[in-house]
Amino acid sequence: MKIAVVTFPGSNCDYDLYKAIELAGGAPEFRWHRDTDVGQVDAVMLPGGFSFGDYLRCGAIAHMSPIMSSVVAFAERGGPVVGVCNGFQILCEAGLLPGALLRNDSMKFISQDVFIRVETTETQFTSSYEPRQILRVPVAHAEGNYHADAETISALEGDGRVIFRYVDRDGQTGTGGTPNGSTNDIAGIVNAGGNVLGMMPHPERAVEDVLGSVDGLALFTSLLSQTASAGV
Amino acid sequence: MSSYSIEIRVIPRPGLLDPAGKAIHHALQSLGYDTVSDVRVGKAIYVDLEADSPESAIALTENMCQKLLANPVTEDFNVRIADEVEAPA
Amino acid sequence: MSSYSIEIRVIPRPGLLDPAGKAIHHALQSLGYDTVSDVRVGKAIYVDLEADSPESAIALTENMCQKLLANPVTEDFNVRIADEVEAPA
Amino acid sequence: MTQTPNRPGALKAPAVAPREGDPVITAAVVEEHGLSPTEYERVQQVMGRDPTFTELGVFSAMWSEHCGYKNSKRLLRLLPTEAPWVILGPGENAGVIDIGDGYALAFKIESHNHPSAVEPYQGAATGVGGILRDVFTMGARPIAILDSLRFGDLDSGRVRYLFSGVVSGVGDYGNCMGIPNIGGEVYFDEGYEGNPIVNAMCLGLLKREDLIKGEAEGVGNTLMAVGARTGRDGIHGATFASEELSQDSQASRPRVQVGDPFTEKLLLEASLELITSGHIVGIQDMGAAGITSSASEMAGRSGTGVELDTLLVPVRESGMTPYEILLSESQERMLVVAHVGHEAEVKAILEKWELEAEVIGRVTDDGMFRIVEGPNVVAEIPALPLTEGCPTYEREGVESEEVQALRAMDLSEFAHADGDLNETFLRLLGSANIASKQWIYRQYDTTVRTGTAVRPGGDSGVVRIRGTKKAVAATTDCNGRYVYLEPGTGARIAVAEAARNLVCVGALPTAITNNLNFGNPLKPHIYYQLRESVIGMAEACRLFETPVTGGNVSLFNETDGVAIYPTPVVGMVGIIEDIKNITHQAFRSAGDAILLLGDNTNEIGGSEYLYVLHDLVAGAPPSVDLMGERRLQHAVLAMIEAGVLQSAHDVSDGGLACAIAECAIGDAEAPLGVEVHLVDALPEIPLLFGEAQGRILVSCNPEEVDTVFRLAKSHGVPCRQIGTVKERESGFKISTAKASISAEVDNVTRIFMEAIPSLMNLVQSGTPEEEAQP
Ligand SMILES: Nc1ncnc2c1ncn2[C@@H]1O[C@H](COP(=O)(O)OP(=O)(O)O)[C@@H](O)[C@H]1O
Ligand SMILES: [Mg+2]
Repeated sequence: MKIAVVTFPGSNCDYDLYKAIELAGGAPEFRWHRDTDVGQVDAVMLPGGFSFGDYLRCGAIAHMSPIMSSVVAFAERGGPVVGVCNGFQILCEAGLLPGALLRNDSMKFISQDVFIRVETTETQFTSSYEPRQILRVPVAHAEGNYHADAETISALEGDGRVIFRYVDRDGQTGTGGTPNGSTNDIAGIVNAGGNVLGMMPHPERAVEDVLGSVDGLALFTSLLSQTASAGV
Repeated sequence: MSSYSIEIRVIPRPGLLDPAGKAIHHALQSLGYDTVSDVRVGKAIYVDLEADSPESAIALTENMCQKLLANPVTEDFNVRIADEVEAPA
Repeated sequence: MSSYSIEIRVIPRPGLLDPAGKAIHHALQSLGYDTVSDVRVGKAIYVDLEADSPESAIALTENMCQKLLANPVTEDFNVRIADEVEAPA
Repeated sequence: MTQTPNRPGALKAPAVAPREGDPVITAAVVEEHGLSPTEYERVQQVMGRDPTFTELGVFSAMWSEHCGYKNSKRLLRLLPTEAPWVILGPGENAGVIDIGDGYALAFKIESHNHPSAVEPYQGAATGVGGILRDVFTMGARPIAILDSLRFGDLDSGRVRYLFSGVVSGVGDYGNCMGIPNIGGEVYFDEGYEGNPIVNAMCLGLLKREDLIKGEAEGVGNTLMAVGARTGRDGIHGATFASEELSQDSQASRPRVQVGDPFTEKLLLEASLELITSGHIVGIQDMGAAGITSSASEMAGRSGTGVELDTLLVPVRESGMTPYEILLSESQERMLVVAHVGHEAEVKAILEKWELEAEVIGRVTDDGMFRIVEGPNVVAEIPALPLTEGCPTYEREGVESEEVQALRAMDLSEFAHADGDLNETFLRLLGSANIASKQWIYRQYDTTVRTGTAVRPGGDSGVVRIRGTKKAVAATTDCNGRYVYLEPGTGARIAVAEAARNLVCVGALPTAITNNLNFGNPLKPHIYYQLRESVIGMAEACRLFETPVTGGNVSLFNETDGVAIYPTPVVGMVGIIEDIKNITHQAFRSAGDAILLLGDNTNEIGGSEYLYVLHDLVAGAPPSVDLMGERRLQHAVLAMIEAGVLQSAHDVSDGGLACAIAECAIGDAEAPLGVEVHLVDALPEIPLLFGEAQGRILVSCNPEEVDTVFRLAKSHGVPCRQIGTVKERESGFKISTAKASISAEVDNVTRIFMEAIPSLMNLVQSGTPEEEAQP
């Protein structure tokens, strides 16, 4: 099960993703943003970090990188694509996911563990989780404040495309569990096809006990069990 | 071909929440500027380029905005020739 | 008192390194905009406020810039009344 | 290659025609360049003639305090620098120690105090950028950052402005680079009102064989400028960094350096690829004094010479003179010595990372630092005297009588609580120096690189080493009040507290880097502080077998004649052989026994209690018994290896009561209650809030209490059970013979967690205008 991890100039979670995929039993392969083809892989992951310094808008310059047309094509063929943090921002800029990630409402970079609730296990990214399982996962971002217009939000909610929601440690929303001001406490969404996932929290940082949580691991094992059967 | 200095203003969409604007508004109030009713924060981008007419310089820059400099989901943009004062040395 | 919409441009001091400008310039070039010779990035801030004259509105805003909106060490600023087009609704 | 042609004084500089347009050198010009008349004479001796303007600039940078260590070099020789595990000691870009399994650890601390006082955000950001470059130029990949900060009290708007600017500067740079912050410290005290302290420490990991030095070896090899272009940034920053701030330093300050962490991230990847590529022999950061120091130091270290052409240096601005190019402190630049013939390969690697590399000169055999501008020589200086010949001074040191008086002050009247003890306790716990520092490290990415095992908030930060069972731990410590009141003791305590912080997470203290932040050493009472601190630090490091592998000196931290507290920050690293031994500070479960290792004393001198409750910095700092500290360290490590401890926490600022609270609160997610009874026949204030050294608070499962006692005894460490961990609901209770503290756990937690945030929300965090008027 080959998974391409795309490195953009300024990506800094590419190696972490690579290691998490390995740990989950997958076969990661790095791709450089200048490559024009993601190659023969079963899934593509866009890592977190500060592509091009995030100096214009997070993910704005990266979404114009040569490799992105191949990533878009791969997604349109139904191939699974995951963007974490900066990767999520890039997917929004590229139009593979709706909405945008604005500055945190606190105006500050926020680095801490958050609790997120698995809103559905009916996706290839969450099939190994328990329904409504509460996960402890780190966030580390300054622009994670998910925003989209009202129709888009109700479409996301209506189609059950909100996959992860910020909650408190008891699984409740509306009690200050959301670190960045995201609309409807949205932490992660999928596209209409269900094959493109974007999320701000870092599952790859919660895969070993020594790191304080293993709750992120099942996202990788879910994906791997899918790509095992399916394959694009 | 002659060279132009173009000013681009990229502004958060009306109605869109603007955390930076909100924070600054709050700060101004706490500093006692209580006649301020609203603050919006966008970008001012200055591009120096070669083109054979002001029109084509503007057109080219608008094209940059659509492609890269502004995010249609959240931002409006506005392009014009920068006058001396504004063009940073 | 009547209300004014003021436009403030905050621009990195000439000669100071402007990482954002540098990165955007680089990006524009790789997108084929090869006539671009320089890019500088600053802020465009819109403030709506009450004042009894345009002059006092401007003066008040310049005062805000010195106090809060611009960093005297690294930035220059420029204040003026925003015309309809620019003032975001 | 041979050293002989390069002995100081052995070489004389050939005549160099003055460059037209350059100012003539007058006494005034010399003074502006920070050189004393005698130092200028030394320059003339070295040169065998008058220097040109460009040469004067070069000397002024290299012989500044910052590069030349004029006033500290002789003292630094007192520090122990050797141990079997030390691979590289002081003198290189960073110290390097062997940590086993084929790995080495490079680490160093660096100050950016003056730039941060002028522009807090950029000053702090470029400080982090600089220390990262020092580490990755050794061939090491940075794995952790720590930051040690000092500010005035937070009730000043200007201080809040500096504090929030510095924190976002430290954060944004490290976050963008993807290096986790694992700890640091911060103190707020009037003593730092005029001069904030911003010290940044970096740890880097390398395979032993990848170690590379900053040397310009191999005559004929090629000098290349790599990374960002050169602009007029921070010209004379090095000299500036060695001057007092004053009203007019706003005017006279060099143009601020702006950090570009994105470019630095590319430079990091490119540099590590270069180092393993075999195409280069040496690489060095163009830090303070830019090309001048990097080129001359590389030549000096290897006893060769260098020649470089300023017209070949890629510049950001037009019309730059050789003087400006040589002294520019533009960030994110490296000087690389490439094997001759491998220039194209070097360029290719840099291009892949979308960076520039240009040939700017070559390594020569004549021991000269030669600068040409096209066909014309503009500077030609013997390299070794330039780098090594800086005059060094032993100043006169006399303790100030004011301090002697403060230390002698009788504090017995403060030994008993006046007013409600609960209020006193909560006020102390809510003081910015004791309260949670989460407001800071929440803005720092602490988990990137998926190696962080203990994040900021514990006694030390811990990063595991992938592919081994090991982890490394690091901490920074220094209580400037102690050092102010008694420099020798204060410095010993700094080393002792750092070691305690390390053993509390299960790490064996291994080596230190240090940052000597002091005032103007030309003043006898300041030089006294500096000398006594170094002596105290040396003694403790010798005893703890933690050699000094490097560091940084920042003097002249004064505003209008007022000096900061003497602040010799200790950055200590330790090794955890097996990650299963990693121990945390928070109590784990109700029912566990709480034990105190070490003795309570009747000392309150220099305490946070006196500062907060009586606005007083006085008395003698707590006494420190280094042998006792050593026994304590070994005892705790033995208990951790025996697997009997549930938690361990150093007792420091705020004393026993605050330490117990920190253990009960943990990360505030699931705080616990405590019931503690202290039987000591001591007045309640020293007992609860005194800062006696040599104490560590541990907790264990009741079955393990006997083992803890046995191990304490066998190491000769006083030990007793002082209480029990309780459920959250049963409250926070500490009683002594005379008085007691009793509070709701949630209230204690809230006060501890919200103190700094509420101070920072008081008024919007300061304004540039307030900043503009020091
Ligand atoms: N500037 C900072 N950056 C990162 N972490 C910090 C900073 N200041 C304090 N901390 C963290 O907050 C905790 C408490 O700080 P401090 O009271 O100085 O620790 P100690 O007294 O045990 O040395 C420590 O874990 C420290 O690493
Ligand atoms: Mg403390």
